[in-house]
Amino acid sequence: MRRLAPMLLAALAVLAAACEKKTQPTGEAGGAPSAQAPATAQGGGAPPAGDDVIVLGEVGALTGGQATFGISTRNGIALAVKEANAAGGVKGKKLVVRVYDDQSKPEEAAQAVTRLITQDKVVLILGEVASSSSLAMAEKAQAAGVPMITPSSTNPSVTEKGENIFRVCFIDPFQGFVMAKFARENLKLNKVAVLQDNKSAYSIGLTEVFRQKFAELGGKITATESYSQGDTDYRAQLTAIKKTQPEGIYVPGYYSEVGIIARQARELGLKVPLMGGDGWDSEKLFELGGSAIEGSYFSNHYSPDNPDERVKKFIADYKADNNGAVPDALAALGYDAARVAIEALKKAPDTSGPAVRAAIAQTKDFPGVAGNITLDAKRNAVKSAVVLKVQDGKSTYVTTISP
Amino acid sequence: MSAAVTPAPPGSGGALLEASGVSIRFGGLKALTDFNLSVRQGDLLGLIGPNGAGKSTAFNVLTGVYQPTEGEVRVAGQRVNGWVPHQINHLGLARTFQNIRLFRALTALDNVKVACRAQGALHPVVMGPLAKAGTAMRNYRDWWRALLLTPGFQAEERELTRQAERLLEVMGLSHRRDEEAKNLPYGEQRRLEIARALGTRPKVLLLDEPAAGMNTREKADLMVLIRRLRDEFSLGVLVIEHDMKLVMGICERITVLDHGETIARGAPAEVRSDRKVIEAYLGDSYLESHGGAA
Amino acid sequence: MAVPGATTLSDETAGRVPPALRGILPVLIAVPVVVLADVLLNTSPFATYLLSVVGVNIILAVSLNIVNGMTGQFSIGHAGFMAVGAYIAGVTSLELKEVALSFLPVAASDQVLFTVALLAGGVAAALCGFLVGLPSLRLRGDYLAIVTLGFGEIIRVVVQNTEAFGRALGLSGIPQYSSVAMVYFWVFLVVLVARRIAGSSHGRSLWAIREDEVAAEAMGVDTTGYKVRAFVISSFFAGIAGGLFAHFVPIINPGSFTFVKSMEIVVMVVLGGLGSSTGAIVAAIFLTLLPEGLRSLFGALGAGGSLAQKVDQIRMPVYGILLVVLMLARPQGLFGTKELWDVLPRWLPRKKKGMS
Amino acid sequence: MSQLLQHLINGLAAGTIYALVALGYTMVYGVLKLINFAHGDVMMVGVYMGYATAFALGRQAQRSLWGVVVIFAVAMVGCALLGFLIERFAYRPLREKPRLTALITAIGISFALSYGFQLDVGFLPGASPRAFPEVIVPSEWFIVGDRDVVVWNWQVISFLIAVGLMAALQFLVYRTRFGKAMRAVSFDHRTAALMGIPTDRIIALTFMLSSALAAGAGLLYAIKDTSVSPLMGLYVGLKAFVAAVIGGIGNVPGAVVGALLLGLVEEFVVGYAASTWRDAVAFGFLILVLLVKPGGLFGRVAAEKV
Repeated sequence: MRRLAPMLLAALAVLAAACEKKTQPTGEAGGAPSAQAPATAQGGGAPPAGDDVIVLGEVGALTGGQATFGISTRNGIALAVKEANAAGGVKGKKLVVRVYDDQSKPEEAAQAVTRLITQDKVVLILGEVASSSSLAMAEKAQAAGVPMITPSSTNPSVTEKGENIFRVCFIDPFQGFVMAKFARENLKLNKVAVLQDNKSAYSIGLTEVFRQKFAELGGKITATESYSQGDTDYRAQLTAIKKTQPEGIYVPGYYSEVGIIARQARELGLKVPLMGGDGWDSEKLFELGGSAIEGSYFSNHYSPDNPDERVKKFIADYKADNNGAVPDALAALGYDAARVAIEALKKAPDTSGPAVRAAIAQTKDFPGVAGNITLDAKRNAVKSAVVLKVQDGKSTYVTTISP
Repeated sequence: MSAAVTPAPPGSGGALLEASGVSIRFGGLKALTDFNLSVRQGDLLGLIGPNGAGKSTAFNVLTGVYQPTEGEVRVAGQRVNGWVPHQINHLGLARTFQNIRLFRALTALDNVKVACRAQGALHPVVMGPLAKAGTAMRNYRDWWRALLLTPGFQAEERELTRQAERLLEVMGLSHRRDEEAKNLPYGEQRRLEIARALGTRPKVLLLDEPAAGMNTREKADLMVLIRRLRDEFSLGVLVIEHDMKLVMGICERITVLDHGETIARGAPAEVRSDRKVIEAYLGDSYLESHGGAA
Repeated sequence: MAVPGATTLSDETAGRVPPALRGILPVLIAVPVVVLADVLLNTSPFATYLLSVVGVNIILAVSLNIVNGMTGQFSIGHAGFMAVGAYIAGVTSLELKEVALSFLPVAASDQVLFTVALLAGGVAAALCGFLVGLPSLRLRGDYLAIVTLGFGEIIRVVVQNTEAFGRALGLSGIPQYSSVAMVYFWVFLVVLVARRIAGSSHGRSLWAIREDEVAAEAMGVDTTGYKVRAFVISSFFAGIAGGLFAHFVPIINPGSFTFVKSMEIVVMVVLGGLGSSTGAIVAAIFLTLLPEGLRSLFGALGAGGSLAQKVDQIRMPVYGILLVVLMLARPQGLFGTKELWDVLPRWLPRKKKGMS
Repeated sequence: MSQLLQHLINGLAAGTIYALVALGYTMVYGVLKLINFAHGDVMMVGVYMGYATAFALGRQAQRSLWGVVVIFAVAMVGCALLGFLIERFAYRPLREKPRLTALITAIGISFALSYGFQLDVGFLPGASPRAFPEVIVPSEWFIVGDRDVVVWNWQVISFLIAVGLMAALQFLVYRTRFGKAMRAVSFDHRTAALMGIPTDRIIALTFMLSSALAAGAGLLYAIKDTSVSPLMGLYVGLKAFVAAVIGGIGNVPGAVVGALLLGLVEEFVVGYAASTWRDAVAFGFLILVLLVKPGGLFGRVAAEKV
């Protein structure tokens, strides 16, 4: 029993740190580069809204079911901030990103974003990937008057939360539309089955629009099956789909499942092409899917083999920072979101909420790596989508489809 | 809250507890065969037999822990086959356990109060659906009374405490009122179990080896106590006991079990001289088992 | 006196309080107080949010303690009842969003509707609690536990497949009626109810079931009835907690009510000491604030370097290890079955003898 | 008809693997009456061990027979060690304490492992799922009609491995001194200790055995589903636990039957009804079984001696 004392004292120290926090905030929780910008790495001295730094907030899933997406986004944002700081920061100040993990849960995202707003006094918030978490954050950010940019939440309702909420990606209905059009008009498919992720609002949203559009264009949906994120055995669904003899399968899920689905589909003798959305985009897809994923198509925000110099540089820099990992769409969108935010901070007369908000709203033809970004009146990015084909273990550009 | 339990219907011959032709089988094993017993008010009966003879099994059938395979059990004239133990208890049957089963973390007082409180609610089994719903409602209303600490509820609590204190006094445990049951010495735990059983206001008390582990003096005291309880609380008492001396000393009639069968019954003197009984006890491993018991 | 809420406290009892605990207790109290006071000083949305989360967790822990601690049953599906409350209250509020009671000012009308929604959620959860309690007729121990877990998961799947509940995306746009005052009103209520039960004959019956079900039954305690009623009361408050949760967290989502959440509540109850309401409270406060504290600590430590980027991820593994360490240090929970006032050091004011 | 056959095969394939994991739950429950919530996560760690070994061996070696043996051996021995450490430091000190206490440490270990492996610091793998190397090069062994029914070599191989492991376990439990001691401990570990059985060692060995089995099961699972991720333990662990309870927890053949049934039920729900209801049906099935047979299919509700 006596052993408890030191233990609890340690716990006390931990909790006491929570109190110190406000008088001694630090700036390094995020992607602030230590090598390139040693000025920001002196650790723990500067107040959050102090004179020499501007603090941005980021909420992401660093653990839990969606961690892999949150981490990509974080890496993209970190790169953008590092570049901005190397170029002299904003208004003579260094940028610092404070990243909080939400464990892939919306209530944790709400808690984290509230902490960012209240305790860390961030000027702007970046995040989340999952629409549920973004919705939770949007509510809080809107109420507090702090602008928020979500890099990759594609559910339409997110930006409907209020005038402070923006996004730099297109929305679900558009992606569903893109793939339906591509399947019907480019691939000339007549019968398609759908396999959706029932645990993901994103997947359900895409499915809905795809089914509707594909039918409108004269196609036939043979079957709609579903799975849950985190599953690893899809043979039962695929066996049922196979019976309906489709010419293609629309699988608007995330790469972590799609890779495995592809393998199991091939194993069951389903040789038809798979189709999906931006959730596929990751080099992990090729690792997980192997040869089974070859010949599949997916819609995306950008194509890594875009010859554009900006894209090439982004890919090279990202690889250099992340042990050679090829940036996926989420990283690219994170990077773009951060750059849109930085640009707005530069343009805004001061870093107050309304000023920054107004500056973001004016974003027009901003050259992002994932396409040029123009924010419309509903604060959504108007962008075209690209369709990519999986070939030789990488994705190759096929076509661009505009809204 | 302390409404009386169902009175025994007249004409049941005054038997408060009656077992007729009760048999019980576990799988292929016959644990009890054609067991008959009748306890009336004022009776002090003994149930003896070597280890594994089925004595505790008999108790468990009577109190509803096990269901009889054949035959029937009546408590206060009511057939109780298929009833669960607390329903049977509400008809006026209380027991102690061979291997003391007190509520160990509760105080002596609370142990008795649990038993005192549990009385009063008529059980649904003897009621129609309407009355059943009524009881359910009243069960919940009781909770509200507790949550709102109504005056009636407080008075009831005081009454419970008073009753329980009195029972502790009867059993000579007043000085242990606020001790946790598990901290009581062995003999006092046995007495506390009896106090607790009395808390349910039984008509028939079943004592399962009440003297186990006691020394001669304590046993003598216990014999006096059991008689006193019978008279003071107008009980019928059924005692399981290993100690022949104790049983012979206090019981007016004795039933002897061996291998689940009743091999003898009658007054102590008759039983003592019964050939079958002597065989069962001496011929078998009575002495060894008795030595190893408790 | 062993039974919390049971009333007396003699000096000899105080003498049995583990000395180590007596020394530590102020820390246990002080830590959260310091953290809370800290955030309270600049009454901020964050303080409000954190206080609300703490409050909801207290309600969950104290209500689960009625089943797991007092009655000795083992429910690991509490998040399921919370989900029922959250969704029913949430949907009710969404439906009544446009309604205003004309005879009241808007704010008051909102609070009335909020209360109606909360009660609807609580009652729905209580009904589910009744359904789950029924199998306890036949099941004991770990088997009952797995059934509660199963119910929790089934509820989650049902929500996930119901259009009215927003399916996977969840239910958003629920009016944010909740306030710290409302949350703590319910905290107060659940604590009071737990205490009153513990101090009543019902509480004694529950304790008797926990101690020895066979003996309780033989002493005339309707064990099944009591178990079911314990489940009903416990899940009612879990439903209330869910309802409150839905009115300050901007979105409720099936992912928030998984069995991991149930486990977190069980951990609070066990860490606090099974059967000790105040223990559950202290543990709920401590465990809710711990991750935030770790966040601050690692934020302060992680100056630069690759570790700094990952600091926030380290919280959960550390949380897990801390659980192990705490249980090894105090297997009976922080307070055992005792209540806070039973273990207070002598120089702190104590509860005086007698409540009944 | 052929579809039914295919579902049957898939269900059995999933069921055998559940069974191996469920056996671990059941054995530990048998000797300690502890629901070892960290079991699934131990399995996950085992899979990562196998993953690392496969990479160390390289592409050629990992596909050879001895390569597969080495991968299994490393993972199983490594997990046995992990199981030993967990038992020694997180459970044994709590042996005589209330059972719930050890359950909480089990949850703590489970959190620490599953969240810890999501870090990408040092040797830890990070949150993203990884493709598990094809240590058994897939080929079709049995085809009916126009690929109506397909049986893969790895399905047969993993079935055989699973059955082999189960047979070995059966032998161990019922035919060896260790098994006898284990059953004695399971019956009453205090009395067993009085009889001179080294309970601590038996319990430790049981843990190691169950962890090794979990590692084997995890590898088969990873081969089947071609991936490994830090959260896999949570999903598989929960299902295997359900399987163990359906069969009657603590009962070895029960765990196997329960797991096969669960595998089949899940497969048929997904194949013939809405897959979104799979988990609900799995748990509904469990509750149904328990309502009819409160101790599970093969378990006996220990009639308490009164």
